[in-house]
Amino acid sequence: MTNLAIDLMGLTLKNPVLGASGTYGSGFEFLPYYDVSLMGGIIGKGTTLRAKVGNPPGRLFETSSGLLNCIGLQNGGVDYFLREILPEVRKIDTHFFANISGSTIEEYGILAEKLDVDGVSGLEVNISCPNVKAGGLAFGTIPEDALAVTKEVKRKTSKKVMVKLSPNVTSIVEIAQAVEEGGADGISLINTLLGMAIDVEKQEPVLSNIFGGLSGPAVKPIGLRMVYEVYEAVSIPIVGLGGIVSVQDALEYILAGATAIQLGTANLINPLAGSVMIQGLEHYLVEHQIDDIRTLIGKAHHKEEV
Amino acid sequence: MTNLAIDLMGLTLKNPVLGASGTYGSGFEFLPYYDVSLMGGIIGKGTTLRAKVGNPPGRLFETSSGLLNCIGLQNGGVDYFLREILPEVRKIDTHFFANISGSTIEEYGILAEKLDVDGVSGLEVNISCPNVKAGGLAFGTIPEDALAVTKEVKRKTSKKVMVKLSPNVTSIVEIAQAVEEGGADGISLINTLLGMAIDVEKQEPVLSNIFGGLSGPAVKPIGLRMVYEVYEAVSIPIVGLGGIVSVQDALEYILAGATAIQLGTANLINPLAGSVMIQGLEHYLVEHQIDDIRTLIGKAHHKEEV
Amino acid sequence: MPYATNGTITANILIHEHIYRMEIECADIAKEAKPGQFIQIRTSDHLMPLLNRPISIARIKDNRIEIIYAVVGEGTKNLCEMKTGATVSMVGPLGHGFETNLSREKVLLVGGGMGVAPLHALAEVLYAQGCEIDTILGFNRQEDIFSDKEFEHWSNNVYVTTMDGSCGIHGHACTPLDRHLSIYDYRHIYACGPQPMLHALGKICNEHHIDCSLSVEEYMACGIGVCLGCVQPIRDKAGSISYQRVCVEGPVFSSREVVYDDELGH
Amino acid sequence: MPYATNGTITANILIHEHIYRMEIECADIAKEAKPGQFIQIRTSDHLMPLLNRPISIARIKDNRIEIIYAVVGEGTKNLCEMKTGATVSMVGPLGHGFETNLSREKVLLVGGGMGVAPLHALAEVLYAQGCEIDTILGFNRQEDIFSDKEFEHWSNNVYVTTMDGSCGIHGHACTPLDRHLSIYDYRHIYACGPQPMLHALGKICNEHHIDCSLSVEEYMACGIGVCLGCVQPIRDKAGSISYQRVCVEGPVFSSREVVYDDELGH
Ligand SMILES: Cc1cc2nc3c(=O)[nH]c(=O)nc-3n(C[C@H](O)[C@H](O)[C@H](O)COP(=O)(O)OP(=O)(O)OC[C@H]3O[C@@H](n4cnc5c(N)ncnc54)[C@H](O)[C@@H]3O)c2cc1C
Ligand SMILES: Cc1cc2nc3c(=O)[nH]c(=O)nc-3n(C[C@H](O)[C@H](O)[C@H](O)COP(=O)(O)OP(=O)(O)OC[C@H]3O[C@@H](n4cnc5c(N)ncnc54)[C@H](O)[C@@H]3O)c2cc1C
Ligand SMILES: Cc1cc2nc3c(=O)[nH]c(=O)nc-3n(C[C@H](O)[C@H](O)[C@H](O)COP(=O)(O)O)c2cc1C
Ligand SMILES: Cc1cc2nc3c(=O)[nH]c(=O)nc-3n(C[C@H](O)[C@H](O)[C@H](O)COP(=O)(O)O)c2cc1C
Ligand code: FES
Ligand code: FES
Repeated sequence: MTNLAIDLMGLTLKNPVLGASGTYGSGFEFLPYYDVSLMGGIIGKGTTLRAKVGNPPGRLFETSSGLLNCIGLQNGGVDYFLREILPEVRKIDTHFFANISGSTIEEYGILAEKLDVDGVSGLEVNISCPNVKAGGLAFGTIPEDALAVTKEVKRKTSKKVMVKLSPNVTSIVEIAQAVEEGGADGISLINTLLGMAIDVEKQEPVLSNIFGGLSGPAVKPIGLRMVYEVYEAVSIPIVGLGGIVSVQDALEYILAGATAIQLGTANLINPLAGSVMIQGLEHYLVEHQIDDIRTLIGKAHHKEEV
Repeated sequence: MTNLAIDLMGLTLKNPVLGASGTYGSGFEFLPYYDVSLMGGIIGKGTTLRAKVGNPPGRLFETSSGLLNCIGLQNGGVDYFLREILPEVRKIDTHFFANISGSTIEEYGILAEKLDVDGVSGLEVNISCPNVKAGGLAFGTIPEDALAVTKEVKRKTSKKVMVKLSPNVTSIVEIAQAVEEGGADGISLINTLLGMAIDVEKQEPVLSNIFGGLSGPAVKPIGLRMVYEVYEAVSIPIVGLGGIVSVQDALEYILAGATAIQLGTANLINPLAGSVMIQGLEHYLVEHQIDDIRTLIGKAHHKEEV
Repeated sequence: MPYATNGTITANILIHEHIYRMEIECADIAKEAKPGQFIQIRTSDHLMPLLNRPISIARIKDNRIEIIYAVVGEGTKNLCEMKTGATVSMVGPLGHGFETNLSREKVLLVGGGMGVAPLHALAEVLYAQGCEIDTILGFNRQEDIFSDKEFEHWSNNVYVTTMDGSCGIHGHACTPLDRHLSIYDYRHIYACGPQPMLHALGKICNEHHIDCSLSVEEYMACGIGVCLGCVQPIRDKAGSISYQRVCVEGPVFSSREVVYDDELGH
Repeated sequence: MPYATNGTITANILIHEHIYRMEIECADIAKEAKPGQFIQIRTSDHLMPLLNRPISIARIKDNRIEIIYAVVGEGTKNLCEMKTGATVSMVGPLGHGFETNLSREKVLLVGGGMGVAPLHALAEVLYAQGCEIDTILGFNRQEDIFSDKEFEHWSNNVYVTTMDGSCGIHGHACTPLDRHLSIYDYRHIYACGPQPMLHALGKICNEHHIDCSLSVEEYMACGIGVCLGCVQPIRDKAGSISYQRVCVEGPVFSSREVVYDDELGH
């Protein structure tokens, strides 16, 4: 028997596979394709205090092994979420983490407070969304701000709090340490890298917002490096993501130090990605006679220490 | 008749296509494949004050649309370059830019002074190589250091100086402005993004240096975004690179604001890349009845201003 | 209900210059598909292209679906190289198709370029329901015309337009419309094609108070409603505008829901 | 002189489990190629895989070269799907091959696994020069053995070893060596195969003062000497060690140049 279950911030997850924010809807969108309660967890789409209309069309563009998006956090606001979506989410038997974005520290606090309800296992605090000009990017790039947001959220909720870091920084370690100091229970990384594409015939940017977030296999080496660096610098658990598509990708992240992983763009390529990943991990462990996936966490660091 | 010639920092280049440092040898390595003097220019491989042995094997790894490398600036040192390589370089009738890396500000100055010789059109100051633990990365991530290095190099040479920026920073604009303030004649970007890969079977990092620089098509959206940002923030010319393989890629960079472009990884995929690119650009201009490639520089910004 | 499933290619034939017709055996999708819906088709075993490609279901027959696609880039190039007998991975049927609860009414179908594709299935269904169908097919040039013969089977009249006047009526698919609307009384107009054509048509129909369904396109990633990437501004009954997903709320919208380019102050 | 050029595939045949022999018509490369050199072959029209793949030139005949390759990953999988008549893009011949300025001497060839490939061309040349050739071919299992019959043509003796003892001598390719070296007096030993085998062999040859050429492998990007990615530590005549490029200074090095794993203090 092989164990896929993990402990994340004191919560027991069936397996280390979560659906990433903005790519997994609220989970139930995948019900036509597989039993979503098989997932280790679901991260809800980015939720803000008030409804956001999002950016105009021209929100997506495919690049070499990557995807640019500038959705602009389109969502109905937290009250709409609580009223319309959460009841549906509750029907799915797995951990749900609400992903929150504020434009001020206070907003993060209010969001945390409002979401301190049944059916929400924890919060993923997005201090990194590169699409919203004010707020988002700034918090994730300044250690003091990252710390302050974390503290405020922790103060206002009884739930587990993981903070999602932006890779668009000089030192990811500095931000990770600030967030740990602020009391975060966990860290997830990476969010998207800021990128763009130009339409050569029209001679103008492809995306309506000019810039967008780059995700997908192209960014995997960067996400993996950041997880590896952060693992050596903090003691709270890390949830790794960025370009994970194959079982091998997921294992790389776990070996680099991730306790769990999230699938983002992978869900957009194949709605079965979550279930395929869980089966694939199980299969790998059996094949390689590994009893417990937890024994792999951070193992790529060991050689060095010898 | 179509004009491909450009003016870069007061130098006239036959066309905007340069070979990028570390991927183009000293230029003459490509002579079996095509007439290298057709190129707009050549950037020499990274040169340091003293010879460097470089990192142990395990220096390369292919990722999705990307290449990780940790060469570690293997080179014979500047005196060896001047004695053994420069005479060969002089035989090629195009602009040669020496790419220099120092571990102290003084070293940059000494390198600049030693290279203030005939056959060198200018310097590309690498403040961004992520492979050498000391020096390299640091200078390119701290605006004050970037400014100081630029100033010192400018003080010690009569040649044109372009400074090559690292993308591993929170604000590329801040660094670009510092470098401009330091007196740089031009800016080139981007160098590689710090990444890694893990060998799942061996459970250890693939690269001998654990981390390496990511290049190739995967990083193009990021390089392009940075050129676009920097174009709006400085008035010195920009040489764009990062993932350029096709004519369309090159045009995207030029429309984003690059006066010239460099081919890096493209040369490793196809030794003819330089000559194919020049022909392709010419062909594109003729097809689209564009008289002068310089009219395209920065054109993707115009729409916005309207 | 949509499926993420595999199908077997039973035909993949060049029908016109760079246009192909692919027939896929896939009972799951075929049994649920409605005219105007689409599939997200995987064009390679590798991750390049990364995303699936949205293609309309052109026809539905028993346990097969048919798609008609133009080779325009890497994804569709891969599609056209696939061999009969090969397995292809898909998600579908997706989106809200055309409303077809009409019988014995007079309707007009308007297709522009590749927008002609989904009208096949629609014509088939409406014809079976006894509708009286007129069809306008708009193309750029004579060389681009396809499927005009097929539509003759379902239609009373098929009008072909070309932008360069090399065949049929000179102009775009809406050119014959003014005359038509003054003569015929259509119960419903259905259209698929480039956005400028759809917008021109939609505005005419709104002015004339004719029910009109427009099948729009937008760049897609997931196709299943989770990424919010494929939105278009859509007006609800109360008149307020929000971004709605072409892949779920669309691709077919009423001409009254569509927000026209000139309303956005471009 | 190397060329960046195209060739036409004239054969691409499964010769053994996942091992293929591809014959490519390419006069430029064929006329310059020497045993032990390699080509950088493009395995796809797309950018995936991004890099060319280094493959040894297994045989040279008139205006054709032959490669023998194992399907191990995406690149070699693409190669095996290429059809006769197709065009393939390559750079070559690259690197320094084996020194073959010997005639009528007694030599030993040692090949391990896919390292057997470049020994074909070498055997052919040495045989033509009147050398007396012994060959050891080492494989993991009986099922992996290939080309043993071909080497019988050029060799006095062909010895096969298997790691699992399922065929021939039980052990690796160096296992029969001790006995051989006490019986025969080889003028030169040539080898290609996995690094542990080459290192074991090189050290034995150095001890016995036998000239020995080892063809080594390293992960490559450019193959033409510009990226400095494919280095191995190499000792020069003065005994000082530096990183040299397998693609230019190699892939064949003398056993006296090679720096052995245990010297690096692993
Ligand atoms: C609902 C819907 C139904 C469609 N039905 C048909 C059809 O029946 N027949 C047909 O020929 N075409 C149809 N299309 C268009 C088709 O999806 C594109 O032609 C195809 O995606 C191009 O892919 P490519 O890789 O060949 O070209 P690329 O080189 O990737 O792109 C060429 C063009 O296609 C567009 N495109 C690329 N990727 C996507 C994407 N993921 N989503 C939407 N557009 C994209 C780009 O904007 C670009 O202009 C439909 C599109 C939508 C949204
Ligand atoms: C000089 C030289 C000569 C060779 N000759 C032959 C030969 O005659 N026949 C043969 O079957 N194989 C030969 N190889 C090995 C061959 O290059 C690899 O098997 C091939 O690159 C694998 O590519 P892939 O995409 O199928 O597998 P991947 O999945 O990419 O990789 C599988 C393995 O191949 C290695 N590899 C991948 N890319 C490269 C690269 N660019 N350079 C070197 N190694 C790489 C990796 O380390 C990995 O272990 C030779 C290698 C070198 C350096
Ligand atoms: C279409 C799209 C929408 C996204 N929306 C959000 C969001 O609302 N909140 C957030 O924290 N991350 C968001 N992300 C980032 C992903 O959760 C993830 O961090 C990123 O895509 C990298 O992972 P991947 O390469 O597996 O996709 C979004 C990504 C995509 C592609
Ligand atoms: C193998 C290799 C070696 C490199 N060496 C150097 C170097 O010595 N100095 C430098 O400034 N950049 C170096 N670079 C970075 C490239 O010049 C270039 O900035 C980077 O690869 C991005 O461009 P590309 O995507 O076109 O390759 C190197 C890149 C590669 C792949
Ligand atoms: S394509 Fe993802 S929501 Fe429509
Ligand atoms: S592979 Fe680039 S130097 Fe050898």
